[in-house]
Amino acid sequence: MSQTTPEPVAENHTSTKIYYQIFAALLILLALTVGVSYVDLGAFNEVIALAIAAAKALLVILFFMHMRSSSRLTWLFAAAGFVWLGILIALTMSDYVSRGWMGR
Amino acid sequence: MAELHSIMATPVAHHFEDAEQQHEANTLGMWTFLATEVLFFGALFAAFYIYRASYASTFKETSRHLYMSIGAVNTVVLLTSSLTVALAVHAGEHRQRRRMVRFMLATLVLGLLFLGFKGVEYFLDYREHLVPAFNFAWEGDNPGQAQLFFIFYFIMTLVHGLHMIIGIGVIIYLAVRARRGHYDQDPTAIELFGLYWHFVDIVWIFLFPTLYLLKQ
Amino acid sequence: MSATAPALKIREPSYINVAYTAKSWLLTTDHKRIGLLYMVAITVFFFLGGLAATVMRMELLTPQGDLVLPETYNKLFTAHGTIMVFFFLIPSIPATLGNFLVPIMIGARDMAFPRLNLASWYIFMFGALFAIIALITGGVDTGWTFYTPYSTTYSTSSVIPMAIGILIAGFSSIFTGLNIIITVHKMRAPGMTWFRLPLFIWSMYATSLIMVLATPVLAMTLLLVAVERIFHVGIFDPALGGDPLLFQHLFWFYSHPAVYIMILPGMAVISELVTCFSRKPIFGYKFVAFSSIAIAVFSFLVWGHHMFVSGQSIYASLIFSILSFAVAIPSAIKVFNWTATLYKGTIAWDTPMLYALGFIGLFTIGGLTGLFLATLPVDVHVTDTYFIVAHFHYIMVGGAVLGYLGGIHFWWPKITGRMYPEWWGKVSAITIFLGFNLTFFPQFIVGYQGMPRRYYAYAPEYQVLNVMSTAGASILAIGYILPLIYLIWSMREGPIASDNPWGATGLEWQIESPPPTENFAEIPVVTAEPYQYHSDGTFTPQTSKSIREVRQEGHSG
Amino acid sequence: MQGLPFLPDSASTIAGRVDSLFLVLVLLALVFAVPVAGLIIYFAVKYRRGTDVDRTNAPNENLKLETTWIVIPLILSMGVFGWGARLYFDMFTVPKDGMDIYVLGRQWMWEFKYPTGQRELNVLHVPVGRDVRLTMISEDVIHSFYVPAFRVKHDVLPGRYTTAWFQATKPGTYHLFCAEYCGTEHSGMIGSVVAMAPKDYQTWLDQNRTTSASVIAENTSPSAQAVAPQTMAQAGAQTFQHLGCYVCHRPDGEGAGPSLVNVYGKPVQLINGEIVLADTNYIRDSVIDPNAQIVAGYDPIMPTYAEQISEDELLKLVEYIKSLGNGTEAPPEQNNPTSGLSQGGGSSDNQGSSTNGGSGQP
Ligand code: HEA
Ligand code: HEA
Ligand code: HEC
Ligand code: CUA
Ligand SMILES: [Cu+2]
Repeated sequence: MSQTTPEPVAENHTSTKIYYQIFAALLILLALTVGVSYVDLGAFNEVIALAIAAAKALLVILFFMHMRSSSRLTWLFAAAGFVWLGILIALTMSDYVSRGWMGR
Repeated sequence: MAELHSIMATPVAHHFEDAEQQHEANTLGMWTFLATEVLFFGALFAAFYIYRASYASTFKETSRHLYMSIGAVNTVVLLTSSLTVALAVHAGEHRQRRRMVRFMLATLVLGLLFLGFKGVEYFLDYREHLVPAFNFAWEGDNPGQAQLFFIFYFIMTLVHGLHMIIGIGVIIYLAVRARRGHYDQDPTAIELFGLYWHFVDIVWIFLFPTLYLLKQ
Repeated sequence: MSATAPALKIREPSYINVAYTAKSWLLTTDHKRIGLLYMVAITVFFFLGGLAATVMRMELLTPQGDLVLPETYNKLFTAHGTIMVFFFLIPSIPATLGNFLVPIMIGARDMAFPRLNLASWYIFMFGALFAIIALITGGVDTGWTFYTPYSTTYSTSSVIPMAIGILIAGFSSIFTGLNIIITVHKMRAPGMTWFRLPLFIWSMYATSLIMVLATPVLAMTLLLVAVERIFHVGIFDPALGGDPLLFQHLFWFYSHPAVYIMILPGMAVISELVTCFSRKPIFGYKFVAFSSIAIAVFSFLVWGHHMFVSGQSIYASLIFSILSFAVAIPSAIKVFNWTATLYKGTIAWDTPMLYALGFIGLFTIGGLTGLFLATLPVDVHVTDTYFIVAHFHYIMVGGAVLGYLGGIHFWWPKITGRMYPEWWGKVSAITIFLGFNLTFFPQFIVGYQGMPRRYYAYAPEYQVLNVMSTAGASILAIGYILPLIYLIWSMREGPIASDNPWGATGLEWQIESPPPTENFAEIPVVTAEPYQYHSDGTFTPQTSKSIREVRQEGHSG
Repeated sequence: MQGLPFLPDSASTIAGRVDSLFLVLVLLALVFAVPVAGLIIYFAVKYRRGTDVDRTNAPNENLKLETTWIVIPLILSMGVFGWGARLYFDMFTVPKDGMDIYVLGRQWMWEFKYPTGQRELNVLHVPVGRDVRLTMISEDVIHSFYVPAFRVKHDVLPGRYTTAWFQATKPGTYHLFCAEYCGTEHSGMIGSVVAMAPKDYQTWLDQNRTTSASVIAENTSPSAQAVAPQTMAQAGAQTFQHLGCYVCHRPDGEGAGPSLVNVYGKPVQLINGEIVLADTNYIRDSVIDPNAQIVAGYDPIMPTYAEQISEDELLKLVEYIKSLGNGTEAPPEQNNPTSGLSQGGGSSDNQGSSTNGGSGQP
């Protein structure tokens, strides 16, 4: 994000290594999530699948999208979208889960 | 995206003080746009999960009718394209024009590959009478709920696919200009495209388990 | 308006007379010109919406439905609501005054993304085109809320073009918001720290947050409505497993925050007016500033208060109710601080100030009746009655529209280089205030008595109050037509305005009227807090050196 | 409170309570609005330009003041919230021992069905002094049942029962409005509620004792016409027969499905371990979407009836299954085939009555 000044070209190999490592991690997580989907864990299937997806997204954001080296402000902006989505889901769900509570 | 144009002009636009201000404004602008996109897709996810909570059994059944293998392969394709975009951005930052263009072309190919697989999958879905409003037929229980699943499946993947198509259009444009050396001085445009493309990838990272995997 | 601009008192070409061709307007990336493009568009829409309201009020003069057919009436209030909300009020202040003022107030030459800014206007007009197509092809009869399954399955009117039009216009609003956010973050002049920002900027920033984070949800929701309607598949239709309440959740997730998109910019204007015309710094700057942000954030937590009798779980209703009370607090902070600002001021009764004082009073009434609605049992009785209609007109017309008009008058000399006729300004401000109250106060009463909204015929006992309301509306109409006439007149004939006719402190007043295209020859150095009005009648502008001095230094140095 | 001219008729047990809360809110609004408006005018006049008043030491901030005007409104509004929440609970807690009336909304008319078999359009007769429970459903779009004099309003949804209740306190005829916009004749979807002294109500009931075969035949299939049933439960029993429910649901529980005797209002153990209450919506869902919730110990073999059953028949089934609650057949009612359909209401053109906009109508 803040690399406006060009860096020396020589650093090339070391600095792209991380991308390949992250890529490998993403593939492993993918294999893991597909594997887990064959096992019946009840409600945990959902939790695990979404947790793995979140982990993958986090890796992409942190490393591919350079969030790791970004300003606090960028963090805030990136987080805002997800926090607000959380509000949407949580408050809507609050209606659905509690509808049956009072014997309609 | 409309702003890419002004970014491409290497000299600092008249209203900016210096290149750094311009660069920061551009990246922050892209992040803001992505926050919007999160909620754009988010509305779909929210609606989907609410129906999924109510019709869990039907949705699990319907999920089994999707081609998980194609979905998984496509995930690999998209993750790889994310890697190539990241490498293209990296090359751009290091002022390596040829390398950058090569990785952009790789991304382009991978993007097209994704759409190709998706097309095949849609065709298979069509053959199995899973396309609501066109030929939907459901043997099992609760055809209404099953159809609901497929409506969401198609809307979500189509909106995602539309983002892919836009991305592919942009990368073709960028690649042509990059070859001519337009971004040798200031690769911000490539960087912004990278952010966009990674985001589209992230959407798929969530779509894949949401649609294909929650079948137990 | 370009071709007619006479030789104003211009030291160098102003943004208006740098070029006169239509092309120079339609392809401009100058934020000031784009602001004016918006102003023309939304003025047309305001009068269109007003025209619909006029016919509605005439129909409601008598209890029987005798003037128009019921389906026509339904199309009228839908046209009125959608036009007023999506094509007038939401773009009103942000896209006109916001566009014009945000860069200048923070000492920038333009928005961060000028082309995107122009694109926003075209997107807006493109969406408006769809809306007009919807109106021409028979209109829409769903109400501005598009409740399912009526809108998706049962209505036979042009729902799809209208939904698409609003969806498209929504993206215009997203891009405007994005532009403002980035501009405020990245384009501030040296010395323009966050706490030196005029409160106008704080409010516009909060507004933009809502635009960016809420509008996409509306876009997706309307897309789903269109899909359901086009393909006859169930998404919200219970016959096919859908849930109509889910639509309401998604719709109000946008539309409640959207009401703050409408009022926050009004508050933005009022903070400027109250300080300038009391010649005093704002009372409690930080509280007013942060209350804008608080409103923006809280606004996302209360949407369910539109669904208290919808079949929503009562526990969810409790949560939404208590949060609705909470969101009132930041608004209360603003009202009290404005009032305290008047204390020991030197108050000038100029037209903009009349609007500002009217705003505070009417917004307070509208807001306090909002609390009635947030109170669960009272809402059960009055929801979907004229009490609601009165509540939101008090805020949207008495608040937002008055704020907009006040702002237009205040910055008119800056925008056009001409003064409006002060006497007519006062007359119309007072006319609007009186006509407004006569129109909408009776609706509180008739609402509590139980008259449902969206009724084209009603029970006879409600007639007296409805006649009052219609009478008020005709006064109101005169009040709106007057400024239209004299403002247009003043563009050619009005007295020439000085650079700073009000003696205000903001950066926009330290440059020429109308400003040159680049706003500032040199980026100004901000040296003072906003609103440094002193009790001896003097004031300290936000930049210590006039721009001309800066420019001269630049030349000699 | 009756004396205040701008308040509408107040004719239910909660109406007065809503009014008190409303008036307190009016008071509260005045407490804030009057000082704000008063101070604005006072300051604007006193400190207007040109007056010679003391303007020295004008404050620009005052933390104490800010805290005060944050905390006081917060406390007051929380008080109002609490009061409102209590009353809201009372308004939404359906009394256990009320009398049931079923409400069907459709574009653009109201149909009321009494368990005893009477059926009316756009007019609802109720006794004074008894809790009346409404179980409401729409055949098409969302409507809203609104009686201003009772301060009662609740949306009537398609696809799901909603409930409302009231207890009338004063005999009279009151407005009934549809408050949720529902299309062209939304403002014609009106009628009246006639609250009667219990004795008059009984007389009315007897006079309108159901029910001519012709009326029933509108909504039931031909086979039901043979014997004209009287009560809703009996009509429901017939539907139960001819849809074949009895094959699996036998009172002794020997069929493929559980016995429906004593099911209503009791908790049901589901196969996934959940325990749900067998309320009206549960029964409705069991017929429309049987596999959503499977009773523990049974196979998911029950077919869906979504395509074959109307909302009207469903209500009768619900009433029938309710009537099995005490373990016996519904008490036989006397057959009295006078006209059961009393037309009425303010709307002149109810074209809606001949067409059925219903979604599940065969
Ligand atoms: C600009 C638009 C705008 C604004 C700013 C508001 C502001 C508020 N609104 Fe309003 N509202 C609408 C526009 C707006 N509303 C519209 C259009 C509808 C109808 C939509 C439709 O159905 O078509 C609606 C409907 C609506 C409902 C749903 C009614 C129903 O349909 O049943 C509710 C319920 O809670 C509500 C509440 C509030 C509250 C609590 C505020 C608060 O933000 C108000 C805060 C302000 C104050 C409180 C005044 C100042 C404070 C003081 C002077 C101090 C005293 C304060 C205290 C004691 C706390 N509004
Ligand atoms: C910004 C928002 C806004 C504004 C400014 C207004 C302005 C007005 N509104 Fe509107 N109103 C809404 C937003 C707004 N409204 C919304 C959202 C609804 C809900 C819709 C729904 O239910 O779906 C609504 C509903 C609504 C109703 C309820 C309809 C019903 O439920 O049946 C009524 C009834 O009186 C009404 C009246 C008015 C009046 C008299 C004005 C006046 O202030 C208007 C005065 C203006 C004029 C009178 C214009 C003067 C011009 C002319 C007379 C024509 C001359 C023409 C040319 C020169 C071209 N409005
Ligand atoms: C083919 C057999 C069959 C038919 C026909 C049938 N049911 Fe069922 N029903 C079942 C079974 C098995 C269950 C328990 C499993 C379940 O919940 O789906 C059940 C459950 C129910 C329940 C929930 C009972 C409880 O104990 O919670 C209700 C209510 C019900 N049925 C009503 C009906 C009605 C009304 C009809 C006719 C319109 C009908 N059923 C027709 C087999 C049947
Ligand atoms: Cu039914 Cu309005
Ligand atoms: Cu709201």
